[in-house]
Amino acid sequence: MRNATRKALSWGIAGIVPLLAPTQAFAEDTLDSGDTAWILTSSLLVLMMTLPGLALFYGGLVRTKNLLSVLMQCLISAGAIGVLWVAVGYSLAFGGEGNRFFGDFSMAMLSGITPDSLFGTIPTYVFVMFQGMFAIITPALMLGAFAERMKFSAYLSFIVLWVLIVYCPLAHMVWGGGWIAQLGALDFAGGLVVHMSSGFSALAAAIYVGKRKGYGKEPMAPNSLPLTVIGTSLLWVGWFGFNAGSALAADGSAGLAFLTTQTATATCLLTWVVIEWLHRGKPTVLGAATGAVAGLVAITPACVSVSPAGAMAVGAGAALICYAAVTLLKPALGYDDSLDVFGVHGVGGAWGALATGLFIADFALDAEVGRGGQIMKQLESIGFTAVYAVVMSLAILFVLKLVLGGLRVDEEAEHEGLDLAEHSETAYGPAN
Amino acid sequence: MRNATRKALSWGIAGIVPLLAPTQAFAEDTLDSGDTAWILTSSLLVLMMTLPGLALFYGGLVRTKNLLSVLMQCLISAGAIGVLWVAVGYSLAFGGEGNRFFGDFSMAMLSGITPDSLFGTIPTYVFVMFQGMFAIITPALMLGAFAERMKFSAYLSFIVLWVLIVYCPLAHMVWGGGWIAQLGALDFAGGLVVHMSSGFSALAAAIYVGKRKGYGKEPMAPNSLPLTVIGTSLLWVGWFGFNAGSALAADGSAGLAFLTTQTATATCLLTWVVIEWLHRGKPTVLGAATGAVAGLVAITPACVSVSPAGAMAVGAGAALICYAAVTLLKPALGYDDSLDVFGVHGVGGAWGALATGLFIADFALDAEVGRGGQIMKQLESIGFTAVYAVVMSLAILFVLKLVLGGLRVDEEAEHEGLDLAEHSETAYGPAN
Amino acid sequence: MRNATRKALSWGIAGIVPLLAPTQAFAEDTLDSGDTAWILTSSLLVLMMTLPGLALFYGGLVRTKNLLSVLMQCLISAGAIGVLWVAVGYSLAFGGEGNRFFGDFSMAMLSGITPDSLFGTIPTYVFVMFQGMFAIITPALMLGAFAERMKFSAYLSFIVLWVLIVYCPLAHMVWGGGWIAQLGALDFAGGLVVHMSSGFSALAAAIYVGKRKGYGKEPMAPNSLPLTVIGTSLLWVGWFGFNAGSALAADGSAGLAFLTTQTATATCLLTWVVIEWLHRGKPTVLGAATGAVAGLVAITPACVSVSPAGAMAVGAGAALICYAAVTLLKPALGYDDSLDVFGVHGVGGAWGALATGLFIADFALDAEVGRGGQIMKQLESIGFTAVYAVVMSLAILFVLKLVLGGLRVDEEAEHEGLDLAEHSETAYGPAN
Amino acid sequence: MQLIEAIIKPFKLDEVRDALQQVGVQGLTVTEVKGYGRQKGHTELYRGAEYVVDLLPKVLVEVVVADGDVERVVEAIVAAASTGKIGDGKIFVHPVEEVIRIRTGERGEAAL
Amino acid sequence: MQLIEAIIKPFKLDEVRDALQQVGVQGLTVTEVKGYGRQKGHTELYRGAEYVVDLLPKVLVEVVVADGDVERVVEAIVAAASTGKIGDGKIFVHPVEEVIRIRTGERGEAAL
Amino acid sequence: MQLIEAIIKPFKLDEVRDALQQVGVQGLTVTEVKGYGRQKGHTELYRGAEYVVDLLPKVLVEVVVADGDVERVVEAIVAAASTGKIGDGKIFVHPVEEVIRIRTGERGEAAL
Ligand SMILES: Nc1ncnc2c1ncn2[C@@H]1O[C@H](COP(=O)(O)OP(=O)(O)O)[C@@H](O)[C@H]1O
Ligand SMILES: Nc1ncnc2c1ncn2[C@@H]1O[C@H](COP(=O)(O)OP(=O)(O)O)[C@@H](O)[C@H]1O
Ligand SMILES: Nc1ncnc2c1ncn2[C@@H]1O[C@H](COP(=O)(O)OP(=O)(O)O)[C@@H](O)[C@H]1O
Repeated sequence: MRNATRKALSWGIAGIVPLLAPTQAFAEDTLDSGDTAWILTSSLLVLMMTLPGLALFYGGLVRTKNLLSVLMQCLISAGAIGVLWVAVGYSLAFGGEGNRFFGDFSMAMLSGITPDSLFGTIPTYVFVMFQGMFAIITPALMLGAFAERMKFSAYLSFIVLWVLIVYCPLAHMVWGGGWIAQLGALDFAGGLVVHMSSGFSALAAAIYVGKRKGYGKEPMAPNSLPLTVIGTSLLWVGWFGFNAGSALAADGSAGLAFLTTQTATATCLLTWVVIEWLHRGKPTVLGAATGAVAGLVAITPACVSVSPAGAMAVGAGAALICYAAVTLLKPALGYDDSLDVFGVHGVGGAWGALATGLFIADFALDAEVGRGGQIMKQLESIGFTAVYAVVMSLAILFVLKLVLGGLRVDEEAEHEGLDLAEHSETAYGPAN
Repeated sequence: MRNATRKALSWGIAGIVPLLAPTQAFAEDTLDSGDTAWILTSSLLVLMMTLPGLALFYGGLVRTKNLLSVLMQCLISAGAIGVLWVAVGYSLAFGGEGNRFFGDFSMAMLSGITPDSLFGTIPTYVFVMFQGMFAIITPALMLGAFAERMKFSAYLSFIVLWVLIVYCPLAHMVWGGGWIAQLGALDFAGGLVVHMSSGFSALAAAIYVGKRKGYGKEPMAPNSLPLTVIGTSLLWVGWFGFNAGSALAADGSAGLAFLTTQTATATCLLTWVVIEWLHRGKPTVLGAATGAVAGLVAITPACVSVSPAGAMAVGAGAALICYAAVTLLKPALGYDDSLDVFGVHGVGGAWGALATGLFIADFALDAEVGRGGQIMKQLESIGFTAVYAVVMSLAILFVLKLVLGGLRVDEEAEHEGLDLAEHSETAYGPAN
Repeated sequence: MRNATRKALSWGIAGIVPLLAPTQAFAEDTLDSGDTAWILTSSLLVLMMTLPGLALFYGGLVRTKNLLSVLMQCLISAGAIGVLWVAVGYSLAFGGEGNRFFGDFSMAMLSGITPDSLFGTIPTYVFVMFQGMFAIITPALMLGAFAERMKFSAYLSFIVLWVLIVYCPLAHMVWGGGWIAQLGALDFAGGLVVHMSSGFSALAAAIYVGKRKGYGKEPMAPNSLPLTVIGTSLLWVGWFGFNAGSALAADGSAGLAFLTTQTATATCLLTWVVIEWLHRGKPTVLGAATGAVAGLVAITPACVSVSPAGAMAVGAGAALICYAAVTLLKPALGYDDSLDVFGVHGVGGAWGALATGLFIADFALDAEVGRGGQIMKQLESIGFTAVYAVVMSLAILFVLKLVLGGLRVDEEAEHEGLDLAEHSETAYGPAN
Repeated sequence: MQLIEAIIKPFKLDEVRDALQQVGVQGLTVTEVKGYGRQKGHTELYRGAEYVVDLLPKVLVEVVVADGDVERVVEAIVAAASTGKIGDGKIFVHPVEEVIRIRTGERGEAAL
Repeated sequence: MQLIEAIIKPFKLDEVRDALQQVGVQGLTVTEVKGYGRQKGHTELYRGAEYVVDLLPKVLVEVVVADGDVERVVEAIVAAASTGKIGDGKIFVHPVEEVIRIRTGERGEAAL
Repeated sequence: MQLIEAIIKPFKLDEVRDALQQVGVQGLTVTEVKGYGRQKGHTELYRGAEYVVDLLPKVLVEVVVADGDVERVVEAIVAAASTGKIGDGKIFVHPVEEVIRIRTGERGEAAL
């Protein structure tokens, strides 16, 4: 873990630290081709999580008539946020050295960065891309909550504003040296910034947009579990880039993150299947897939802070808590979070952020802070993220509803399906 | 090939060698970020071989009503064996320095390994994960043999016991410094440990479990060759991690393994297609896919021991031999190995292990042993693996049949399909 | 960008340079494990672009009855060209130091290359494989033009001859130190060698082979846009290996290539969707997918020569020009390029090669040549490639038509579909 | 006995089935079909090429009932399947000569 | 001539076809349908949500035969398709006024 | 009124529909079916195992027309669907007792 300490510092993990200005390489920094190789790889893995990972995971779960609309919403996130990130997003998240809440426009269009610029031991361009792939998947995670009913124009406007107003500031607070970094709350790879932010925003959006017509009456079974399993698999594979890549190096820290990610995910999958088997009599494929994703979400903030045994605890806990959220809480409260974004990402992300404190290993614990202290910091960051995400998302949606004259397609289009109504296409052609 | 020699030694390739204790780094070892980057990548590639690779390869070949059951069996291997490996599997395979047949529990829960531990030039955690992904795919390979009829509970129990009793000991004997390593038989990336072990066990299981109802009478055409082609492709792509990753370094040895893997696979695919074209009048997609996998299997043990021309010989031979096994031997003997696990992995793995001796290149040959001597060592290890796998698998299945009251679902469930009967799900929802 | 200059030189980028003999390592060259890790990874990514990327991208667009034939044509390219490349292709492209038009047979069967040979900082075997994956995908790109009607035997013969006569010579001219390299035209990752060559050849072949029966009368809607989206996604993910891997190092140059690739692609996707929305009233999934691929094609030659803003210009331009080619030019001229290989790869590749000159960044511009001079060089190489590809492809097809007694299946087979007629298989089994 | 064939909009299937259950129908058979009629189809768009699709998804419900029940069943279907918009579908009534229950060999109304 | 419609369990299709061939039937048409009846459906489970599926997969076999053959054909179907369990299905017999072979224009029994 | 059922080759559907439109038919219903008859099936090959497929894809077109139109419609279908090769299909004509338009409740020929 040679590099891990410095990495940890630059990611704002160990309390108030001298902040790293992303455009200026440390005097002693030189490019490490191994670290660079791994982060190049990690970056494309995180893109693969969205395309085709998330697209298929969600795409398989909606009804056939809305399948393409889900794929399209993932594609457009890669397109629109891909451009936005280079234009201003990166600067808003990682610029503005010393700002507590958001960055600035000093690096708009990546101004000042050249192919020779380094961020730690990797080219800054590579860091920009790695982070950019996070910015692409995070808003796309939300689409599962209001799937099968939101207008494409509303979705596109929503994610653009959401990245500017919710995502970039949160990334700045946690990873760009803002107040959560200074506080010393731990969020290695995005339990707060990615999963809680999207999960809580998604819940707000699902409720604000309203239920699907026929929800609770008509059956809305998945159109293709094989697609969902492919998606789950590629999310899992890609997540090693997400978590172990967040070490920004190919070192012991990355190795630890890889191991805890795999272990928590396997444990959560297994636990979910067992719970379901006991509770409902049958172990299901969708249960296994959901368990895998819940495990991946939960370990994300904790992946360099826990031991192998700790990873098992994080995973098993995620299975219990997310299973309860999805199968008990949602029906009890009656909201229509179509694909359980809140139950998996919101709840799983919050659990992971808390578990980072609960199960923190000795090697990761700041002795001065102590486990109890760390837990308090985690809780503070969790509470803030939940409130910030919900309030800002509702504000954006409120404005958009006024401007666009409504967020959802009309009833006939919902019947017909978004694929035809919004995109003039159908997923499958005639049989011959 | 700077590192290759030392690697070769530590993998027990060149006869009786001073064995490497996995928990202790060599005095001179330091972390190499490039090697680490490659093995991190290789590890996730090997996971991708199972999920979604193998899941789709097999999933496409069964009937629609059993498609999910195949996906589920792959998912649960990642879950259950994923946990088991960290808990005790790694220790059973790579612990117990000096033991001839199996490891010990000294590294249960990875005790004694820290993020700073090195295995050669990579973090030990990364080695643990790379090996763990092998332990996940190997039992899953077997499911093709008894697909469409085995109970989920029986499958799950079987693979857990099989990994403990068959896989970990074999891995110890070959890669953990056991007697096959000491003998000097070559098995670089798992012709014996992975493919022969699973292929021969699968044959035993297929016969012990019995044929599918209607086998040989009803048509049992693949439900989706496109899924099978996606699976084949991802197996191929991932196999570079499997084989070239087994160099445990990003060096000339990895380059050689990559090249021989690609060359043998291409040759085997092409040869299979040509044989089929000549023999049956049509070149088929399933033939091409099967040829690719047979080539990948056969080159696995040989991938750093042969020249490019040798790789072509390995691949062409695999096509001939596996084609005969699948299209002539199976119908002649009449067993129901649903998806030809024996014909491809058992036969292909044995051929590859033999071919490692037959076509060994000068640069890999131990002059004192000689080609003839190497072939004898290969034959000894092949014979042992076949017998060990079959005997142990039958023993496990015998016990499980008693304990679980049968290994297969009842006739009605087989009619209805395992998806509904065992998992209460169907692969595809209604068309609209 | 430490290594970039030398790399640029060895790839013939900066005018007439002392050429690198691939079999001889530079005196000062030593293996870099990080660079090697990245090119190993890149090589498998480029294979993934063909299998399953391109196979699914194209496979989803044909009618169900021809789906397998597309998958088969991709599989056989990996098989046949995979063997051919090792046998003679590499030598024809990268042998023959000093030859202006083609290599020689001096490295047939990779003679003279050992696991210790280096090419720059990576094993020569790895370079051979990286380039071999390019040779596999390039001919497969063409199949979209004459899909749904060409005989399998004709296709297989065509691509083998085409690789020998068109691809290897072009690769030699551009990357092997031939006259285009000496001229100083820029083609970093294959705008000319890969995309223009295949795109223009494809146009010639589509016209020469003739239209599909019923073209323009019967609807020929895609059989599965989800497959096409998976294919698009994996092409995108894999293209980072294609472009950033072409740096042959994990350095700033690779980082730049990664960033421009992502940025151009995102911009092109977004622009295409917007154009379609304005022009036809609906943003479509197939539009987004096509836009992504067009962006990837266009940035390929330019990816280390432009700034982030330049990448946006390349991407936006590609959207405009390829959209026009596909939706206006094709119907106007009436040729049946089934899946728009010309409109996307031919036109997009030519645009990218030109744009490399138009938008070249200061850091990449040879001051002595100047932007205007560079543009002239680009135009010269574009013109040559277009003419060479078309003439040679027609010559090959003319001969094959004589030898094989026709290039397309008979009318009944076209009705029945190529899957059954040519491969005796159907994509999907019965529903239960 | 008579066979009632109802071609309805797919999303009305659940309501129709409920309505039929309420008037005592105990069995029915459903087929996915495509219908062409006065109802306007839609246009699909693939890389600029427009395909007009005027064969629209419909569901065919078949019920065999005793002669005396026909009117009641038809009315139940009309009530449940009607939206008042073009394309609601048709009901065709055919004569049936014989009905056999495969399991028991019963014939006639007893077999329904 | 009469049209015999048999709704059977999907896995019985091969046996029914063989039986029909044996009684001299030379042509038939098969449709995948879903049936609702006395047979109990199954429950599917998706993230804890239960969907009761009571439209079960069935296969509809249609054969047009000469009047004199009806009884023999019906009996053959009953024998082949019966398992004795609920859900074996029904046979409906309808009148047919005319049959035309498209290829030749032949009419009546000659067209079968 | 009568129900005309035409079982045709799938690729003839467009032509048949055009022909029907030309003789004034304003509505029809289409089902994907599989047919067994004199037409030879094909063989599929999976890892050396041969499957003979003799249930071939066909399309079933159903049109209800007024009694007086039957002959004209049948002729139009025969003309459009015929290729002269075995397997062109059959047309069956059935009596229909009643037709109801769901949207309006209209009955009889007015409902067509
Ligand atoms: N003459 C006909 N024969 C068979 N089916 C018909 C006929 N006319 C209409 N249909 C079926 O009824 C459906 C609805 O008919 P349409 O003319 O669109 O609207 P409406 O039912 O409101 O008159 C069609 O899609 C078709 O399936
Ligand atoms: N009145 C009916 N009209 C049309 N189809 C029917 C009718 N009753 C039953 N069926 C069909 O027959 C199938 C079997 O009927 P069911 O009541 O389940 O068992 P059984 O045939 O043993 O009486 C049903 O699934 C349905 O497809
Ligand atoms: N007796 C029958 N009852 C129902 N359908 C039939 C019958 N005979 C033929 N068919 C249908 O007609 C189709 C064509 O019949 P076939 O004997 O192959 O050729 P042809 O129509 O030229 O005589 C069959 O595939 C089947 O769908």
